[in-house]
Amino acid sequence: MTINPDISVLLSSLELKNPVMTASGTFGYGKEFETLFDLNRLGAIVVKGISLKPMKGNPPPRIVETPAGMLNAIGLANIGIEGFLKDKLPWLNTLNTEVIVNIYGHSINEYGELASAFKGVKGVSAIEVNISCPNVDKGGLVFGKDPEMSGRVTETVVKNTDKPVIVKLTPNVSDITQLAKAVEQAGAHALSVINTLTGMAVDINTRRPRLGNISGGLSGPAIKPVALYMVYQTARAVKIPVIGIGGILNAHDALEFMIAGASAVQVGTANFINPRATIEIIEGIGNYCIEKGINKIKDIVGSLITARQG
Amino acid sequence: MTINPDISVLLSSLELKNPVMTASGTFGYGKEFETLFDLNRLGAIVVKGISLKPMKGNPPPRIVETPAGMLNAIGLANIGIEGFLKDKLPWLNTLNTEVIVNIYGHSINEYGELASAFKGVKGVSAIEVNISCPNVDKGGLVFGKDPEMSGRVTETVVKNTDKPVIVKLTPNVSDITQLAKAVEQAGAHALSVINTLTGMAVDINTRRPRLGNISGGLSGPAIKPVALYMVYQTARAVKIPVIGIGGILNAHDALEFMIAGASAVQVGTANFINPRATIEIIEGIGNYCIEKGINKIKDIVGSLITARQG
Amino acid sequence: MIETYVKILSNTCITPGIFLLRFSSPGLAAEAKPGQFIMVRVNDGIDPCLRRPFSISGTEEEGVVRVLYKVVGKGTEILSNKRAGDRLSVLGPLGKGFDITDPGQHLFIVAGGIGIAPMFFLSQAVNKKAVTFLAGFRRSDEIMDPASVGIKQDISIATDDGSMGYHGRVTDLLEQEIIKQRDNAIAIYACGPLPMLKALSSISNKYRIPCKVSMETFMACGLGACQGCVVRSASALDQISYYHVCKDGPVFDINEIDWDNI
Amino acid sequence: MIETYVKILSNTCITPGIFLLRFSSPGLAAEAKPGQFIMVRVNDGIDPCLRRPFSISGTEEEGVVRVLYKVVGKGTEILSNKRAGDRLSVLGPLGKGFDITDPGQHLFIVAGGIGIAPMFFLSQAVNKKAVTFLAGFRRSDEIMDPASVGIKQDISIATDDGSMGYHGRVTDLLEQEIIKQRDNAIAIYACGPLPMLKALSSISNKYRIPCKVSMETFMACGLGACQGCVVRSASALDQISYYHVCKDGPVFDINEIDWDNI
Ligand SMILES: Cc1cc2nc3c(=O)[nH]c(=O)nc-3n(C[C@H](O)[C@H](O)[C@H](O)COP(=O)(O)OP(=O)(O)OC[C@H]3O[C@@H](n4cnc5c(N)ncnc54)[C@H](O)[C@@H]3O)c2cc1C
Ligand SMILES: Cc1cc2nc3c(=O)[nH]c(=O)nc-3n(C[C@H](O)[C@H](O)[C@H](O)COP(=O)(O)OP(=O)(O)OC[C@H]3O[C@@H](n4cnc5c(N)ncnc54)[C@H](O)[C@@H]3O)c2cc1C
Ligand SMILES: Cc1cc2nc3c(=O)[nH]c(=O)nc-3n(C[C@H](O)[C@H](O)[C@H](O)COP(=O)(O)O)c2cc1C
Ligand SMILES: Cc1cc2nc3c(=O)[nH]c(=O)nc-3n(C[C@H](O)[C@H](O)[C@H](O)COP(=O)(O)O)c2cc1C
Ligand code: FES
Ligand code: FES
Repeated sequence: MTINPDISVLLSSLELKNPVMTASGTFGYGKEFETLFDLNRLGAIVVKGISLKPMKGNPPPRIVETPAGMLNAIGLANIGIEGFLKDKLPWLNTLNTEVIVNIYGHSINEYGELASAFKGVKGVSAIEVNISCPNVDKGGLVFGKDPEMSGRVTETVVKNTDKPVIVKLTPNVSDITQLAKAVEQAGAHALSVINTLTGMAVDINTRRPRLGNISGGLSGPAIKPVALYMVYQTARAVKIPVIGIGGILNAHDALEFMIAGASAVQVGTANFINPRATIEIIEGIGNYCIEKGINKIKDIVGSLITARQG
Repeated sequence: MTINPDISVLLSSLELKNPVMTASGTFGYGKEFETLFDLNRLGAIVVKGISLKPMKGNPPPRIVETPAGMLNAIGLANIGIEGFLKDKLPWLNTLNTEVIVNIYGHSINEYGELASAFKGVKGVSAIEVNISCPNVDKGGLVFGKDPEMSGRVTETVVKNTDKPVIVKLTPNVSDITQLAKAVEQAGAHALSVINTLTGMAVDINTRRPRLGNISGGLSGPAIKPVALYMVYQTARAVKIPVIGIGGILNAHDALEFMIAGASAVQVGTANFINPRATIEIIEGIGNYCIEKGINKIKDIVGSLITARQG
Repeated sequence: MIETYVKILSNTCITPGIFLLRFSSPGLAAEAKPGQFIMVRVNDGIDPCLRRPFSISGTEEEGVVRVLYKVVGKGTEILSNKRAGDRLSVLGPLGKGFDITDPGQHLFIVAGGIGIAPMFFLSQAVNKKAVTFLAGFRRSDEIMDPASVGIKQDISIATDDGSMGYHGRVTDLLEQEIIKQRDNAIAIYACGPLPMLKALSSISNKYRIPCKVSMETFMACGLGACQGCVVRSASALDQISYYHVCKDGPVFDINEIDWDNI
Repeated sequence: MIETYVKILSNTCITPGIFLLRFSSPGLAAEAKPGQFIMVRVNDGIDPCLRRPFSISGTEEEGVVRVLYKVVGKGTEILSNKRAGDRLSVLGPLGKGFDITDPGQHLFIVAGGIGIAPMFFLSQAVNKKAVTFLAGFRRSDEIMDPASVGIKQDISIATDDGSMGYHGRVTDLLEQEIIKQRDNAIAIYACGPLPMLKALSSISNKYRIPCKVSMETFMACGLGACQGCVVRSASALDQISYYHVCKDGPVFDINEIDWDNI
């Protein structure tokens, strides 16, 4: 029996003490959860998407619950890079966990500027490039659905940073592996799979959309099967590590992603349902290793057996 | 107050007494539900996808439950066109409701042959062309994701039939409106939106996929927001009627689809959860009309108000 | 602020569709201020999956917390079926409450419908003489009596149908009462449906009376993390900006909110 | 076959993790045959959303139906929390049961674990003398006593750990018993886990004894409509073909199933 399994993981040059991160936009800037558990236990904190200038976001309502999930149309409301560096990062730097910054630009240039702005900035361990937000009019999704443009954004960010670059892919495409390969070729060090699926909800009494933005991004347990399949496909299509995201509520879900090919996972909507979800997942992964006699969690990554039984 | 609302709908030349149909593959050939309610009350029955030759389908397990939904990888198991015409259609013809035949071919030719085989066949009111099944190796999805090929399949079916042609689209694409427009231009009389989303599930104990086919199609309430958005987009992109499908459990759900632009709806997974779902939806739609003083259900189709409030 | 499982002490229907939930949480009770709220997970599954926000409606000795809620949908329906002894995960106290250090010489507490929930806690906490508590309901059978939740406080009732108390809207009743108190320094603290708050905005402006209101929006986190719960702020020059109800509120000065674009 | 809401009469734990559910449905009770099953909706919501299949474990006078079930996951967990008086939607009876017209001169009923559920109904229905009922369990504390479900029937017990009855597998016990009955025409009816059924397949072939088994697969509809519940049939020439457990079964002749590719 394995008493002390090694659950650390390596994402390109970035080592995490465990494979569990918070997903961008669902954990604020970390401080919001400060009193609820020891944030130092997290593999990494991925902060809310940051743009060059502060963004106010979409008109309300911005969220609506759906079966086993939720739609959000926040519209990337955020305090901008200056605000982040001044007001958020110093506190984040007092923590003993990796901080990954999620960036969002309106043009390839803006992505470049954002990357440059974090060059040499202490306490930022990696850049996650959001080219897949479905909730903003211009920019994001235009890049995100097109392999060539996705590659160009990636290239620009890689060129302008000294940190590992993680590119976050949209699931709203015909073939996510094409995106993945283009982004890999452009120099990305890892992929985050997936961002939200586009969806909507209607109020049958007012006959209006339930979101101010009409459509929004679907997240939560409902999307888990879709996310899992995309992670499985992506992990087989590229050599760089894949971070699994989508509907992860507990260790069981996280392990499904890792077996399907994810080197690490991010937990999003679950933070709202159970703010201690990440911690329970970290513990659950450890217990699974102990139970199954697994010495290193790395060994289960992509270990799915697809040969026909019998 | 409207006492007797008119809930009949028109799909091209096909008039349905109400907008509620059963979705292909979830209602067998109708007879399976015979003792559970009066099938004559249905707007239409869409039968299980039929191919030229009988198909055995995928190895088990073929279904697995997921959060607020299910994955299926049936693999289009069906009795083939001969079996259908001989063993199933005569009984269906004793019913007083429309019968829509869902067809699936391995090549454009096969789609043409299938369409021809139903030419002049009494008691088949329309053809629904499945170019979007994610659970078969060859064929289906290759056509279904490509606008040009989808158009060619449609053209062939239209040329070879005397019945209204409904084309069923896959949601697993970057832009469903491109498919919709190509298929409309090719002569389709209506669109069914959506088929299932591709997904998977993993057994963390055996480290095997939970489906014999590895991946499967996600259906049920979980996919409703995605389906609704695709119906909304499609209905605005084409002039032909759109049939809304995806996670409809009750009249509330059905009305969301109709307000977003669906001229009619199909009920799938809900038949397993509540075999009387279709009947309750028909009743619920009628009651909604009475409550809201709507004389004709047609009036609410696409009536979504998207202008900013205030 | 804590997240903890609590044990339900009682969960009883006090008027049709309205329930009083009592549970023990000394930590929460000690920290809670009137106007603050908690996020409740109504079951362990995912149907529904998000927590539901509820105001703290009062505290009792020995760390008991009271929540007064109306059954309006799936989440509150499930909650209403809980029994004494059942466990519940609660997160709180959250948000900024009413400032009770000096709410003005004479305080008007104005509540509409289930909006009375936080106001019971407020009236319990301000503990001062110069308080007028006005509550509006649609019909007499919807009235929530303070005694039924264990609070000693006189309340003036207004009903839309006139079946009890003042016949008309609570804001009309308020206006009458304000005129009587014209000579005192007055403040209004309120919670209720949107039309009531909009009417209060006019009254507050007309009589230049400071007014604080508690707002409701859809919430996912309750912590200021998701940015989901915004209301438009009344900012100059048509510049759009938003408050987060969970973090900046739920209690706002009535002039901070853009009532025309809500 | 009907779909109906029934009222739970009782739902009690009979051994750890095993519950006996009793509800009233004269229609179902009248129609039900041993080996048939029902699809139960364990809640009104969507978590879980599919119905769960359960064998009918017996009927009582006045239209009472019995279901014996083991808590293994979310659905059965929710079911186990139901109380007398709660409503439940059931659909059935479904599938083809055991042929009880003439199961052979001497009938062996063989059950493994919770597979005993339909066999109680069978033993109640065959109502003949020449029956040997063998049941295997892992440990003595998992044994389900016929008396606990209101059935009078002697049962020979086998336990994997030897804590009661025969020490070993129920199929080994069966083989011993078969040898004793060598001179009689024998039939075996069985329900239990896959390894037990596979072992029975060997025994059935070895001694050329006809054997019927009840199978389990995942089911969505239970009606033959979804094609989800297949098992591979033992067909000649490596030709793959499938049975639908819900419609063609759940009871099959043991030779109909391809035990090597299950
Ligand atoms: C800070 C705050 C404090 C609150 N305090 C109380 C309280 O003390 N007592 C009480 O009874 N209710 C209170 N509410 C409202 C309560 O949160 C909702 O009634 C509850 O979440 C509804 O859940 P449900 O699942 O039953 O309804 P759902 O099925 O989710 O919805 C039913 C109906 O209620 C509306 N609704 C749902 N959630 C909200 C929300 N967050 N804000 C506004 N409308 C909503 C929906 O639009 C829908 O029309 C408060 C809300 C907030 C934001
Ligand atoms: C025809 C038929 C008759 C049955 N009769 C009985 C009975 O009388 N008493 C009884 O206790 N159980 C019976 N079962 C099994 C029962 O249906 C499952 O145990 C139940 O559906 C599990 O639901 P759950 O939500 O608790 O478990 P889940 O959370 O869905 O799953 C828990 C575990 O059980 C397994 N499982 C779930 N459903 C099935 C299934 N349909 N077949 C095989 N394995 C499954 C899963 O793989 C998983 O490992 C029967 C099954 C069939 C097909
Ligand atoms: C409220 C909310 C805000 C989000 N904001 C961002 C964001 O700013 N940048 C980003 O890349 N993803 C954002 N996401 C997407 C999540 O990071 C994640 O990819 C998605 O929610 C799926 O994971 P989940 O199902 O675990 O929530 C947001 C999601 C939610 C629910
Ligand atoms: C078990 C099963 C079998 C299906 N078989 C078919 C099929 O043969 N042809 C087809 O066009 N769609 C098929 N579908 C898709 C449904 O018709 C429908 O498009 C989908 O399930 C979404 O609707 P729902 O969420 O209401 O189930 C099948 C779905 C399920 C669940
Ligand atoms: S509810 Fe998440 S920020 Fe307010
Ligand atoms: S469970 Fe649907 S066909 Fe058997």
